[in-house]
Order: sequence, then C-alpha cells, then structure tokens
Amino acid sequence: TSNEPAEPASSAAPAPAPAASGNDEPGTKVVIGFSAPAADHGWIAAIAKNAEAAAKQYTDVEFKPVEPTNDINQQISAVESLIAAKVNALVILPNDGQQLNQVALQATAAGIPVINLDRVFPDKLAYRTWIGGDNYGMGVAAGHFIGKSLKDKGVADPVIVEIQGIATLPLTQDRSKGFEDALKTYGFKVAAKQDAQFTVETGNEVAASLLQAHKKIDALWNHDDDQGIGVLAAIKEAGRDEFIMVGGAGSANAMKEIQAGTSVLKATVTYSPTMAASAIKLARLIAQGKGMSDLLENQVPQSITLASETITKENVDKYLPLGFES
Amino acid sequence: MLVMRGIVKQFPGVRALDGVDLDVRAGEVHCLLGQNGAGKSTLIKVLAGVHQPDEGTIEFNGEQVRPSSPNDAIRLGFATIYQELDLVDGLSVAENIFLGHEHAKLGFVNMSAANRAARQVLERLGHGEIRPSTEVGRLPAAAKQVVSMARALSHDARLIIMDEPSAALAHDEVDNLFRIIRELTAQGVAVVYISHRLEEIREIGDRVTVLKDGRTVAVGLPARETATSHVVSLMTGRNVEYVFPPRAANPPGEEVLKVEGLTSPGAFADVSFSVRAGEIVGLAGLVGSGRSEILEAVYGARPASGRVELAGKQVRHSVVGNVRRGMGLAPEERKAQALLLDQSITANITLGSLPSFAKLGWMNRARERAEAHRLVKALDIRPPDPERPIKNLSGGNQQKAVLARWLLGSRKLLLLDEPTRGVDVGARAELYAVIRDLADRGIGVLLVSSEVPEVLGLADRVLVLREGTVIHQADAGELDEHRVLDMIMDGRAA
Amino acid sequence: MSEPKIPPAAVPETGGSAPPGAATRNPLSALGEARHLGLLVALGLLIIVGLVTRPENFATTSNLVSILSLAATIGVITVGATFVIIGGGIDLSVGALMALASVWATTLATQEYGPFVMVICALLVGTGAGLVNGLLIAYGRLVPFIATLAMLVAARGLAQRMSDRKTQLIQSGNTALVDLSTTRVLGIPLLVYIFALVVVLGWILLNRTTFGRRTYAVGGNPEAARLAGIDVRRHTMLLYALSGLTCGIAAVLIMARTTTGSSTHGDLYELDAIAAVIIGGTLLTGGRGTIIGSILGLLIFTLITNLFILNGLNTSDQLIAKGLIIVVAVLLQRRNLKERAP
Amino acid sequence: MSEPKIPPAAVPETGGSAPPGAATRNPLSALGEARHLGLLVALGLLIIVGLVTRPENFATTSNLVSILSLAATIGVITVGATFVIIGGGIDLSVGALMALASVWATTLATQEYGPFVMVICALLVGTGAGLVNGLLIAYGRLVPFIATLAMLVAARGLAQRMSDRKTQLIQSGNTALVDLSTTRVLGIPLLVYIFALVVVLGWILLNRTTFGRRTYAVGGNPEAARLAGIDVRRHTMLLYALSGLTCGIAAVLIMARTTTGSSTHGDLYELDAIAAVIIGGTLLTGGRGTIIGSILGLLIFTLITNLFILNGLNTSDQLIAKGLIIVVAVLLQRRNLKERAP
Ligand SMILES: Nc1ncnc2c1ncn2[C@@H]1O[C@H](COP(=O)(O)OP(=O)(O)OP(=O)(O)O)[C@@H](O)[C@H]1O
Ligand SMILES: Nc1ncnc2c1ncn2[C@@H]1O[C@H](COP(=O)(O)OP(=O)(O)OP(=O)(O)O)[C@@H](O)[C@H]1O
Ligand SMILES: [Mg+2]
Ligand SMILES: [Mg+2]
Repeated sequence: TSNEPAEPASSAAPAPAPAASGNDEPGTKVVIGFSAPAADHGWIAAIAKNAEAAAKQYTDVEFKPVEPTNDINQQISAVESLIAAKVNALVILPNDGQQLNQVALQATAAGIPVINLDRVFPDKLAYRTWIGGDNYGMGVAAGHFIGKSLKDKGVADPVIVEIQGIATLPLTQDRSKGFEDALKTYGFKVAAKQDAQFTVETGNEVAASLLQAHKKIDALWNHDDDQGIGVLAAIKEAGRDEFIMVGGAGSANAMKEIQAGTSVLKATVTYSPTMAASAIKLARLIAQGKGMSDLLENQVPQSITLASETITKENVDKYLPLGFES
Repeated sequence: MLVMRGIVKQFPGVRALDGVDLDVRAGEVHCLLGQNGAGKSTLIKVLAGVHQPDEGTIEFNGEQVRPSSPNDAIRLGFATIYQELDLVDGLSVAENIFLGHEHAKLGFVNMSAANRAARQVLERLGHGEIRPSTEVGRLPAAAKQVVSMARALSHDARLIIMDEPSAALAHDEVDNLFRIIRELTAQGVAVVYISHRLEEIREIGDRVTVLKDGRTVAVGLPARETATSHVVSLMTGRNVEYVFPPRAANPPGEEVLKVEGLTSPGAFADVSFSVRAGEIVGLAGLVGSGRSEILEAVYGARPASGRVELAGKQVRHSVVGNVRRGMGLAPEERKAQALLLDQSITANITLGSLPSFAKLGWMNRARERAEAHRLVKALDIRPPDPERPIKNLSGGNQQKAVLARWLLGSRKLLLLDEPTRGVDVGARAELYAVIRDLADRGIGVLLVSSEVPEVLGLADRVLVLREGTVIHQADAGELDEHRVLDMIMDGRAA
Repeated sequence: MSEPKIPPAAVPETGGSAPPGAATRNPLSALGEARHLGLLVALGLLIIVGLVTRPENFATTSNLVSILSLAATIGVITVGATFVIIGGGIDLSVGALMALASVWATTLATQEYGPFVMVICALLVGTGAGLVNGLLIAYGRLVPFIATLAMLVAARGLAQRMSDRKTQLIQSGNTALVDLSTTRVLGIPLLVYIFALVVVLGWILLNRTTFGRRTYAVGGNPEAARLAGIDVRRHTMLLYALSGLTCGIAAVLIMARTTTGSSTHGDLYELDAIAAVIIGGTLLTGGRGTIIGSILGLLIFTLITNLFILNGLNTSDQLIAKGLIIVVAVLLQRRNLKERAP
Repeated sequence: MSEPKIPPAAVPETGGSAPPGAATRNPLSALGEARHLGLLVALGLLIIVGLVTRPENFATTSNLVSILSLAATIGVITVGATFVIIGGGIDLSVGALMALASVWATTLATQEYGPFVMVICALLVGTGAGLVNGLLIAYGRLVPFIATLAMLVAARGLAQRMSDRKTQLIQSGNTALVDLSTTRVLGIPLLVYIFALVVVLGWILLNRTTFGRRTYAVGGNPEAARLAGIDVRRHTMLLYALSGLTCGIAAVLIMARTTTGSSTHGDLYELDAIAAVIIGGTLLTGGRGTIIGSILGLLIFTLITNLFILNGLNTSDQLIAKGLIIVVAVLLQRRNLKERAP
C-alpha cells in the first residue's frame, strides 16, 4: 500500500550482498532485455520495479524493458524486437511459458542467453537459466500451516476453503495441487474453491459469496495477498472471525495484518518478487561469463528454485522489509 | 387478371383490413382510394408479400397465389413502389435499382452492365441526369423517388403497384410519371395507383376502388365518370367540399418575420420577404427550387448568410433559440425529421413544448395528457388514443400529429413544409381550417407546397421561386394556377 | 364540412377510461409490465434453482443482502449507462472512470482532508471525466464507441500512474467511508440504500422530468429532436456527465467495500453494465428502454454468479451456463414482446 | 397543367467532382480516397515518430515484418468484423471463438490426425460457432450484442473445459503448422501472406459480389433489403458464419505463432477489432464502411504498440498516450468527412 508512511527499504531490491568475490565490480558493458506481463497488479508491478532497481545498481548494465502486455501475441512481438536489437541477455517472465517457448528458442538460437523468470518454458533448450518461485511448495506450505493449526486445535472434519488466483494460469493449478497434497497428510480436504482475478475487487466479490455458501469455516487459503485485501474486507463486512486465514505471496500489507494480529489473517506463504532482481543479476553474470561467487562452479546454475516460506506472527519482523507493496 | 377476395389483416389491436375485395384488369390503371388509415398501404403490402393475410384469397391470371415474401411477389411479376422511400443510402443508384436481382455471374457483380442498364431505365423515366454511380444517400428526395420508380420498372413486371408515388413529386414530374404509366398500360401491364389527389385519379385512372375502415365500399367505379363528390362521400362517409377556408376579415398585423438578403450557397440566393401576424405566405416553386432550404435557414437549422428578424428582433442562428422565441417547423420528411417512431402520440405532440409542461424540469403529466388528448380530438387523429405508438398510425395521421406539436405553446411563426403530403381529402380540409384558424389567432405562417392550388387557395400572399431566387411576389388573389406554373417552369416573371 | 376550431385549452381531463399507456408510467405497475415479464420469469426460475439446490443458504437474509451489496456498485453504473444508451450513445469508459475516481479519492493528498472530501473528489473526478467524454462526442463529434474507448484506455493509464500501480488503502482516519459498507440499518448495509436511492432518483429523472423525455427524443431521433428545439448536443454532453457521476458514486461504494482505491477496480464493468441494460430491453440504437429492466437484467447476472458460488461450481462451467442463461432469459423476454415482431 | 411537355431536368446534378461511389470501387484509388486520408495522415505521423525516435530500429525489414506478423491474427478477424458491422450487427465473440477453435484443434485427439485436419478443425469450429451466433440472431431474433456476448462467455467456458485450463502444445509431429510462422518467403513469414490473402479476398467479396453489395443493403436498410427480395435473415446468418470463419483462420495463425492452443488466446480481441473497424470509418449502425479503412485502423493500433515497445514506455504512459492518439486519429479523420456533418 503506497499510502503507508515511508517504510524503510520496502519494495526496492535488497542491497547487494557485500562483494566478497568482486562479482559486483564493473565488468564488460552488457545490455539486458526484459519482458514481463502487464504490471496491472501488485506482484507483477513489484517484479518490474525490482528488476529495474537491480539493473540500476550496476554501471555496466543497460536495462532495456519492453512494453509489458497481457496479450501473448504482443509479448512475442516484444521479445522479437529485443532479439532484433541484439541484446546481450534476455530476462523473460512469460505470460505463459508454453506459448512463448518458440520465441525463446529463437533468442537462444540467435546466441542470446535467456533467463527464464518464474513461469517456466517447457523446452530446456529455450533458456539458459531458470529462476522462480515454488508454486507447488507454496501450496504445501499453506497446507501444512493450516493442517497443523487445525490439528493442534483438535478440529475434526474441518471446512477448508480456497480462493485461487487466475484459474487459467498453470501456477494456480500447481498451488492448488500442493495445498491439496499437504492437507491430505492430515486427512483433510478442500471443501470449496473459487478463482478470482488477482484483484482486490474480484477477491472481495468471490469471498462475499463464499462466506454465504459456508456458514462455518475453519480455514481459508487465499492465493494472493493483492486480492487478499478485498477478501479481508469481505470478511470484515460479514463480521466473520471463526476461522484462520492464510495469504500468499507476502505483501507488506499482509505482513502488517499478521503483525497486528487483529484479523483472521494468521500467516502468509511467500512467493517473493525479489526473484526479478536476482534474475537481472544472473543475466549480468551470464552475459559477462561469470559464475556465482558463493558456488564452486564457474558458471551460473541451470535452475534456481526459491523456497516458499511461511510468515507468521513469530517471524514477521524479519520478513517485513522484504514485503512488497501491493 | 388480379382478383383479391375477402382479405383480412389483423394487427395487434387494429383490424387494418376487414374483408377487402379488389379486381384489376390487364392494361388498366386501377386507383385505390380511401382516407388515411383506410388500409390502402396494408392491402398492397399483402399483395407484395410483405404481410400475410389472415383470411382471403388472391388469384392472379386465374391461379390461386399466396405471396409469402417480397421475393415471391417479385417472381409472380408484381413490382411495388412503396409509400415510404425504401432505398439503401450507402449504395449507388444502379445498385439500388437492381438490388436483389443484380447483374451478376457466379455471384460476381458486373458493375458496368448494371450502370448501363440503370442509365437506360433512368432515361426512360426522363432522368438521364441522375448518374447511376452516385450514392443514393446524396440525392434529394425527389430524385430518390425517381430511383424507386426505376427499381419497379427494372423488373419485367406484369402488375405495378404505386403507393402515393406523386406525394414527393412536383407538378411537372407527375406529368412525366403519367406518360410512363400510359406506356406501361399500353403494353398490357396493370397499374394499381394510390393517391390522395383526386384530380390525378381523374386524369390517369380507369377504374376506382374505394376503401373505408378496412372494407371495400365501392368496386370498379369508372374513374372519369364518377362525380368527385360521390367518391369523397364514399371515402369519408360524409360530404366534404374541397374548399379552402375564407381568408381573414381583418387585415394582417405587425411583421412577425423579416428576411433580408438570405443566401445559402448552392441552394438559394438573396431572398428577402416578410410575413405578418395573421398572414399565410406561400412559397411556390419546382422541386429543387430551394423552398425547403429557405425554411430551414429561417429556422436556423441550415447555415446561411443574411438577416432574419422575428418580431422585430434579429435572431441568432440557432434552432433552440428560435423555438424558444416562438418559431416552429413542420419538416418535409416526417419520418426522418419529425417523428419519434417508438414513442406515443402524446410524446410526439408535446416534444416541442416540454418546458411549458414542467416546473423546474418536473413534468406535469396530467396536463400533458389532457393537452394531447385535446389536440388529437381537435385534429381528428385516428385512432383517437394519444397513448398509442405513433409508428402504427397511417401517414396522414402522423402528419397531423406533427402539426399538433406546434399548436402548443405560444407560437409567433410557423414554417410548414408540405403540410398536407399524404393527407386525405377530408383531413386536408380540416388541416386547412386549422392553419387558417392559427393565422386568425395572430400567428404568421410560411407555407411550402408542391400543389399550386393549395398555395393559391390557402395563402394570402405568394412568393414564386425558381432556382433559388424569388422571381415574383403577389397577393394570392392576383394569381392563377396557369400563371404560376408558367413562371416556375419558364422563369417568365409577370 | 368541419371547422375544427381549436377548442379552448386544457382543463385536465379526468374522464374516460384510463389510457393504456398510463400504466407504463406507474412505478409499481411498471414492474409487472409485459415487457419485463420475461425478466421476472427468468429471475423467478433462478430463485427457484437457488431454493432447491441450497435451501439452507440461499434464502437467508444475509445472502440476499450480500447479493444486493454485490449488485450495488455496478448497479449504480448501470443506471447511468441506461441513460446514455437510451440517449443513443454508449459508454465504454465506466469501469475505468470508477477506477480513476477511486484512485484519485484515495491518494494521500486527498485522504488528508477526510472522508467527506474524498467522496466529493470521487464524484467530481467521475463527472469531470464524463464531461470530457460528452464534450468529445457532442462537440468534437467523435463516435461514442471510440471516444469512450479512448477514455477507458487513458483513464486506466492515469489511474495506474497516479497510484503507481499500487492498491491504495483507506487510512485509519477515514474509516467513516468504510462504514458505508459495514454499518447496517435494519440489517441492510448503507451502500444498498445508496444503490436504491440512485435507482429511484434515476427512475424519476427518466420518467418524470423533461430531461428524461429529452433523453428518449435525442436517442430516438436526434434530427427530430433538434428540429423540435432541443439542444441535442448539450443534452448528449450531459448524459455522459451523468454517466460519469454514477461512476463516481460507484467509486465511493467500491472504496467502502474493498477499503481501497485501485486502478484495477471495475475491470470489464463496461461489458456487464451494457449487457444488463440490453437484457433489460433497452435498444442499443437508443430511444427506448427502462431503468427497471436494466436493474432486473443486472440482478439476473448477480444471481447467476451467486448461485454458482453457493453450489461450488467452477468458473468454466459457470461461463458456459451463463452464456446459455443469457440466451434463455432474452428468448423468454422476446416472447413477451409481440410489438417488436418483424 | 395538362400539357405533357417533358420538363427540364428537375433533379440537380450531383456531377462536377468525381462521384464518390465510383472511386470506392477501385482497389488502388480506394486507398487514396478522401475518407481514408485522415487515417493515412495518422499512420504517416506515427511512422515519422518511429523514424525520429528510433531511426536505427524502426525502419528495418525485421521490424516491419514483426509489425505485420503482430497485426495478422487480429487483422484476419477484423476483416470478418467489418462484414458483420457493415451488415448492421456486432460480434463480441471473436476472441473467444478464436480461443475455442485453437483449443479444439490442439486437443490430443485432433492432433493425431496431423496438421491438415487441425486446420480444418479450427475452421469448422469457428464457422460452426459463428453459425450458431447467426441462427440466434437471424432466426431467434436475439440482439446481436447479447447473442454474441453469450457466445463469448460460453465459448471461453467451453475452451477452458476442453483444455482443462491448460495450454495445449502442438506436438512435435505437427510442426508443419508452426512453419506458417517460421517459414519465410522473400523474407516474409507465411502467415503474413495468409493475412494479405484474407484481406484481398474480403475486399473482393465485399466490393465485387452480390453478397458484399447486399451486405450494405442489409445493414443500411434491412426493411428495404427485404422488400427488394433479399433473404435478410439468411444473409445475416451467413455474415456471422463468415466472422466465425475468420476466427478459425485467426486460430490457425495464433497456433502457428505461439505453438499452442489455449483458452486465454484472443482476450479482448473483440474490443480491438471493433475499434479498428470503427476508426476505419465503418458506422456501428451499419450500411457503410470499407475493409481498407478497417485495416488502416488496425495498422494504426499495431504501430502504436510497436512504437511503445521500441521506445520502452511503461504501461501507464502507454495507455494514456494510446487514448490520446485514438482521439487525435479520429479527429483527423473526421476532418475529411464533411458529408457526415451535423
Ligand atoms: N405494422 C402495423 N402494426 C399495427 N398497425 C398497423 C401497422 N401497419 C398499419 N397499421 C394500421 O392499419 C391501418 C391501415 O393503415 P395503412 O397504412 O394501410 O393506411 P393507408 O390507407 O395507407 O393510409 P395513408 O393514406 O395515410 O397512407 C391504420 O389504422 C394503421 O394504424
Ligand atoms: N442532400 C442534398 N445534397 C446535395 N444537394 C442537395 C441536397 N438536398 C437538396 N439539395 C440541393 O438544394 C436545392 C433545393 O432542394 P430541395 O429539393 O430541398 O428544394 P425544395 O424546393 O424544397 O423542393 P421540395 O419541395 O421537393 O422539398 C437543390 O438545388 C438541390 O440540389
Ligand atoms: Mg398508405
Ligand atoms: Mg422541400
């Protein structure tokens, strides 16, 4: 929430770690192209901002973002234009990995290393390195938190409700799968799920009706903290507090709710947009032919999966600086 | 050749045809007469396959037929000129003429063949100057009527139905139309002719069928021998004399309208005249002589230079202002320019004077309804139910509603463009009386009509126009029909 | 020969049988009018489906209140859209204007002045942007579709810029605004009353004032309206301003409901609002239509969504069923519209 | 009054300057026609902006090819939409039909039969769904807006069901389909040729055949068309089927370009296509319009996007600018449309 009085170092990428190995020392000048979906909501906006901020830290990086769009056809064109411009490395967060696979292959064929951010290309030939969150793991983390809390409370046969993000995204399906699998280990299952659009308003609408459909709920997992604002508003409006709620992604706003501890939101599982900053750093290293200095290998690894962490009242202080503003 | 028996057509709430008989012979001009709303257009639409009759039989050349679509009727050899112009504005003249039966091979249009054929038909109609490739939307109303006729002629029809073809035509054009009708009948084509101008019937018609309230009241009367008064009383059920109300006894008052040097490039130039309170001033002229344009310019609806004064004050060029100051216009094309087809008669009547029924924008609907009811009665609009949608009224009754609009509120000046177009004889006399009554109450009236007798009979003073200039002004009493016709055709000013 | 001297004017006539059209004008009987019958039948069927499938959840007060609260935001916009469409236009920018108004009203700078100023701000922004639409269309003579599409795009862009694409929370000092959604009178949240008020005022404006009558005229036949002395341009402009105003009101409601202002609010509202208006029997060509029809159309949409969520159906099935229901509802409605036959 | 002398021509000559109707019919001069002048000016301005801001990138072959490839998918749809809109209708379902066709053609079951069957499948699905639109509108007499909105919703739902909301990759055996986008002849990908072919065929159909000319009649004055013996309903139905067919073709193109079928393809294409058609000078009320105008309108949109990509503007600014550019383009165009004055 942009309205909060200036939060220290809130959404900007964390400062680079001390340059022990000199990896942050200026090297050959590289142009890094960047393409992502339209920044029409908090998480993706944070992705774009983190990428840009990371690029700005380096004098040897020229950052070249292209028009973000939600139309696959246009994103293909955008990447094509970056290939034509002969950038040194490409960071791509595709609207859909499968649909952009072809053009990523083209880039690789043109000798441009592709750093695949988050939504993965099906074809390993299409990218040099993948870095992204663990959607399945996120569902698992949420499932475990809820499973454990309910077990501890001794609830039998609980009503567990899930509010998903955009249903047609593979990541949504992965998250749901992880959630379901984790709950299974406690012998629980999801009673109802509905998808929203990652926006405050749709979260609000879906939650309002779901609360009508289930007069008593024990736990609710909401995939995305952006739409979570709307979900919380609907819960408050309905005057319901008999259940616990878990968020997703880890926005600063959600963390503050958890910290305050006054609402039903008890935890959120991270899916940090800081990965965009890391992707830019990796792109720079790859383009300059460097490795990651903490590792023995001379080259950047082929894939890096971020762990999804569970933020609760106990550890929220540690995470708050990393929370993005939704 | 054509025999229709016991045709019944029911619309929701209206029995438009209630057992009509018609009997047309090859090579004759059969006239269909009847008051507004008598069912003439409905009858010919049944014939043209637009409406399906609920009861009754149609026999053509001895065979039972039942045209179930316009296409059917065309195939049977019926061609129709409809009362309302039904052309496609976005297409060219030639495309309109051959719409539905294009010159085409395998679906590909042969444009040049179509243009050639169109030119031929147009020349036959005496209008070789209309270019086949012109977009119809750009043609003036009269030329559109010609295109409609050309379309009917372009079919090799054995029966041609004409629903008030002369309504949009001026005098000279009507002669031309008659020439063509005679050519057709000489070839054995039958013509069904509908008109409210009884003198036309006498000139071109062979036999007459009269409709009243959806029923046939007379079949196959000889057109030339039957007395006009007889026909009229058949139509109306009473005796109507085709006369104009007496002119005002008291002399006209102050000048309500003064026009000086009004010019609109391409339409008219340097027109000056005045209209006084209680006076009816008529504009006579050919179609295309710029009469409608003068009315529009005075009304502020068309850009023009020059000076227009209403009641001694120069008016700004704005319809809104002019209406507020007391002008009213009954435009030429009522469907396109005057009517809210989806609305009730009431809503159409009160459209021009809404503020007078409102306080701070709040409508007093009881008063509105009462006023509308009063006018519907006064003008004998049928059916006399002010809440009926106006689109189901016959043309003449719609015209009355348009006039009624300006009978509300305090008008100083009324501009009437062809106020009796498509209005039947009985209603005409009523309209004349209404117009005269308005003038007697101190309103100035500027009247355009293509019927010279109407201008001469109704107006106090007449301006004769030719090609956008006033060539003569005189009191109506000083002129006669022949002189006016000579002037508007040859430009010989007296 | 008849001399119909025009009789002396107008003693309001009470006599005779009530003219048939009079029924149309009575707010209550309007509901039962033939042309809304199909909608009512469709609504009834949906309610029956609700009662049968979820007897314990559907007919509860809280669920009904929830449906009305959900319908409120877009319902307010639908009232404005009805005016614009009856007036022969179309407004694609409604959702974007609502977003812009919500963002503007929740900027820190605005929030400093408290909830009252925030509301005024939202209303002004909505009306102002609507006025721009109106100016472009009435005086710039742009096609409404294009002008409002451009406004849609630009307003969303501006809202994103202004909010820096963040969701702007209503500050703790301004929760009076949020109370609109949480405070209940007789068990019904204030925002439902606001919705009802807008509908009633809209109904009155459309059916009882010269403004409404002119709207029908301007939409039905602009040339005839012009020649009858109506300032068609000015009226057109006002219609879009009115639509903008309803977007401003809707922005207040959505802020109350979600406790935020955001550039993502109201996404695709334009389609929903226009669809509700048209299902309600208003012609896209203008000149015809009713507010009650639009609201019934909207309630059908809202009810469909509610039923699906109550029954736990997934969105894909929801979409398919929604398409079918729209078709059936309109076919039902058409059955009762003999007048409009070929 | 009874002398039947043939009067001098009373109908004014429209002569003088070349008759407008004639010019329309020549494919080349049509481009230069006055009514497209505004569009050409706008396009020219955009090109100049491109040359000035990105001299090294803009005027390259690869960029031009990229613009055309981007325009191809929606361009094909725009051709169909032009027919529907000239015919007095509107088709909101185009994007959804494209998605449905792409999903259907890429199901594993279909893919077994190879690329040729996949193409046939996409075309049939598009045409079939279009036919359903046409039947609902022409014979069920639903308002086009509603019927195609229902189809939009239902087709998206069906596509989601069919694909289980997953993106369906084209299997390695069927890459012949993908070659449409990767194979180049004279440096231009095949799909651009397909686009061009559809435009040319559409132009011929609209301007040179009875079907096309009757489309103007059906849209401009359906009653007159009916009276002239045209089967208006059948024609209307065919128009929607044609629009569906173009969606099927577009589905083939998008499959080639993305190597996938997906229920998310073509989101909001309906708005873009309609906007392009209207900017191109076709009236939403029907009866008037040109294919060339629509394509110019579309190219303007595509060029705007391309320029933004090249210049790396952010979305918000881009949206604001896009809104302004639309308004300016249309104002420019209106300047050249004196005929349509008040
Ligand atoms: N589509 C329709 N729906 C309902 N009523 C109709 C319809 N068409 C005509 N009518 C009614 O049928 C009656 C006959 O109308 P019609 O148009 O045939 O009269 P007409 O004799 O041609 O009159 P006019 O001389 O004024 O043209 C009128 O009362 C009219 O209101
Ligand atoms: N749509 C139009 N396009 C171009 N010129 C027109 C158009 N309408 C009228 N004109 C021109 O304006 C002049 C007057 O035309 P119009 O037919 O309206 O005169 P009129 O005297 O009012 O005839 P009528 O009594 O039939 O209305 C003519 O010279 C005609 O060329
Ligand atoms: Mg008639
Ligand atoms: Mg005239």
